[in-house]
Amino acid sequence: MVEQIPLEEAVNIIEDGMTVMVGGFIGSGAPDQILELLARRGVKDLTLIANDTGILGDALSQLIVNRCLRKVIASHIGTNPETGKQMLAGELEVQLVPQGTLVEQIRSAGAGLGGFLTPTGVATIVEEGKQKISIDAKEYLLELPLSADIALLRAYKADPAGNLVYRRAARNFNPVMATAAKTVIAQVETIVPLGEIDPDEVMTPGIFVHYLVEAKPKGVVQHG
Amino acid sequence: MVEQIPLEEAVNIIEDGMTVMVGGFIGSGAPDQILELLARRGVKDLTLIANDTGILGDALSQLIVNRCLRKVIASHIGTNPETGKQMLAGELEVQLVPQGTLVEQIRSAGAGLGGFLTPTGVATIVEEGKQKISIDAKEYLLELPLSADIALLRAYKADPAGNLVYRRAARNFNPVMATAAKTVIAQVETIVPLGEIDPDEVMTPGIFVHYLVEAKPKGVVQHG
Amino acid sequence: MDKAERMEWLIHRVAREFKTGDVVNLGIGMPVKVANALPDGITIILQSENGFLGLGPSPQEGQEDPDLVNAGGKYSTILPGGSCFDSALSFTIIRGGHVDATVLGALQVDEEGNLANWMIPGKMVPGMGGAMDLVVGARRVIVAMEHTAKNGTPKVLKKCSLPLTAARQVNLVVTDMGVMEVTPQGLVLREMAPGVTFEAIQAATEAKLLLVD
Amino acid sequence: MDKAERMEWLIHRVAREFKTGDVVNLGIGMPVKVANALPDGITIILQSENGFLGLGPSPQEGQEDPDLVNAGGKYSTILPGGSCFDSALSFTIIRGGHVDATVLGALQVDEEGNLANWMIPGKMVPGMGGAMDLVVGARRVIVAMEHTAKNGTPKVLKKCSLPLTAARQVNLVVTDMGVMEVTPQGLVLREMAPGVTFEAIQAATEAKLLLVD
Repeated sequence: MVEQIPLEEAVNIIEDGMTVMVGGFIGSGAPDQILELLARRGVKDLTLIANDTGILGDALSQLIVNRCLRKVIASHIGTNPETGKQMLAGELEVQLVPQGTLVEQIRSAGAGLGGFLTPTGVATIVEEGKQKISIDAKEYLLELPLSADIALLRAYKADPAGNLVYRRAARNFNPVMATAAKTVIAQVETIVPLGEIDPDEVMTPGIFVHYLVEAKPKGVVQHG
Repeated sequence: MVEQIPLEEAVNIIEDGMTVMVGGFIGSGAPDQILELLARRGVKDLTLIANDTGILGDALSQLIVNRCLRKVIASHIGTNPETGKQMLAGELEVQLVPQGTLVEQIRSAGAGLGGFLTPTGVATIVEEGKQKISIDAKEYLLELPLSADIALLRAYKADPAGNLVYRRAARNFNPVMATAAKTVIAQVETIVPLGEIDPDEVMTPGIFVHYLVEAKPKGVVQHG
Repeated sequence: MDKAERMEWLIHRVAREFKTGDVVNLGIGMPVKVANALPDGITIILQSENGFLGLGPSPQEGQEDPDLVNAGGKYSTILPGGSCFDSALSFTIIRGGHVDATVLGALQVDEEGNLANWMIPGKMVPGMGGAMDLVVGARRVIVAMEHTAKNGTPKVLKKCSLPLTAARQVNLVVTDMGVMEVTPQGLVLREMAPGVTFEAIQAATEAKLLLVD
Repeated sequence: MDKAERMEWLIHRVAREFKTGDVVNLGIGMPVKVANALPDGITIILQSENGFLGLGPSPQEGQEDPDLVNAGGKYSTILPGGSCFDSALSFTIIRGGHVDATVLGALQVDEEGNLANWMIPGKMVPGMGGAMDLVVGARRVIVAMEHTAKNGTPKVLKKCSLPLTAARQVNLVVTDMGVMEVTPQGLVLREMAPGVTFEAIQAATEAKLLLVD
């Protein structure tokens, strides 16, 4: 069942020590209002699963700057130098994962699979500690599912059933993360009446979503 | 590059002995005009990969009735008794696969994965001959990718770039099969001008599609 | 009660297993009738494994949409708030634990929660369709069936003899004679249909039925 | 030619590797400039790994769409016929062999086709992003880079010393000095930038450059 809640209440659902997936790609499609308030409130020891750690100055980056995290699992941290700084200083654990592997690990958890075989990372340091399996003389890494306590998403519009529609490149990791967390909270720009979203237009079915927060994004911080 | 071709030309692309994926679910979303002409032309020794073998009397079922197939890989053949009859008589090889495993095997091929671990089929005859892998004390079957020479799809509308939009439950296996065949042929009800399909509305990006055939479906045959 | 009344009882009994908001997949045939027997005030979300949520009632004649059939291939409708998707997402929903309950028929079910409902070797081999994924993935697996086969032989067994659909996944067995829960101790009889005695249901059951609180 | 002219040569040289309809993913930085250097009459489809096909030029000021940035986080546009999708489909496209070519920069590349472009241990660890998937999945992998490092040391090596992005996946190396193809025999020099001699390019290269027809 989907509940519409205010921003403050959404942020209070996230507890110290939780594993949190955050949708978005270098800020695009990230639930910025939730992230900003979360960083301001000063949550602690989160494990973050996200494509990246944002751009210094944007909402996601503040979680790193405010030292809310214990661990980061991401494909890229180059757009937020603070992450690399804390990592090299031994203050933050960072696990770098190929982007295609990361999204597939999340999908695997959401889809009830035990893992998958990917050629990505073979003969690189990514293969360390992983089982290698050969199929038809080609080597693959066995990658395992990745789930979370919370998924924080951003969508363009929603209906009271929790159905989500994303816009353009803001979709990225959001629909996959919606499937792989115990509790799914979506920041949406607008909530339209039931029946206004055509069934074929839905990108995340409402059954995946637990809480909707109506809040406009503040916009994208440009990198570089 | 996408080419718009007449029905007859599309059917001629399919050669005896090929492996052909066919979208649709008990006829819904099946490329009926292509299938009907293909069965009429009398192609031979195909391996069919599809959810089912249609309903006796519909387009897909005619491939079985006309003995165009050497082998069927499907999740369900109960709606076309002719398939079971030929199977029990030893005239047609039938491999039954759980529906979720079937679609995931096709996706695996399309996504460049070497396979995946599923709990489905463990402790059943589906596990015969398959590698079992335990992750966190839970058993999974390693299922391998499934690709084809040809995918025959049906979509509601397309644009000249080959972008496809499906309607309602006619989507089913179509978008996944679009990713997993060397040559993808889509029967579409209508081709609209470039730019008329919004990028967010696209369900199968045009890069997956090789040939478009504009032809209205004849409608669904009801089962039972 | 006559046979028809007992089947009605069965369907209504299964329908009482849900709470509002539950995502439910109903198998073809008798299980699908459960949707019309929900208690007042209970609204569930029906999933159709061919690719949509919000399965509604059959359309009125002349209102059929050829692109909207259910997993049994019958014309269907979709309710406001429903959504359509491809088979990959449909089985993400099913296998990923996002379906709260599935109701299926059975050829055999046993006291360990094993289920056989997809083939009789050399005779009936329709295929498993989505059943194996549903039984493995749904949070609760409810078997709804006639208590015995047409010839009167038990279908609730100590051990299934037909090829399994899945092992140890069934949670509840509801028949026209009663309601049995699969527990680590075995099959616990939770309820009997009106007029059915313990002796009668036990006599029609190969497995030992336990009576505990 | 001065340095700027040689870089221009490089970019135009890479741009000649495509035919109309090719699906191409261009890495951040210099590779992305290839899109503006295509020969007349050649149209390619650019893929952006954050989730769309049909990447267009940068938007005019005031026309930026906050929901439309490229994989480098820059405002972008989408051309007619373009499509948007999630990261799972984006990497189905990339890893599944549906990208005809990818152009990436490199820290090091070697005569076996090994590539290192994502980290310098203890110093620069931005992460691999989508590069490992692109290099494994694209049908052709083209490295586009300056021939030597800023301090003049070779980047085209016998064997990469930095952590690899992928093993044996590079097909073509295009630098401001020339074009080298990775073959089972080693690096075959296919072309030299105007004014570059074989002696000059070999001197700037650790790997042995082969001259065959």
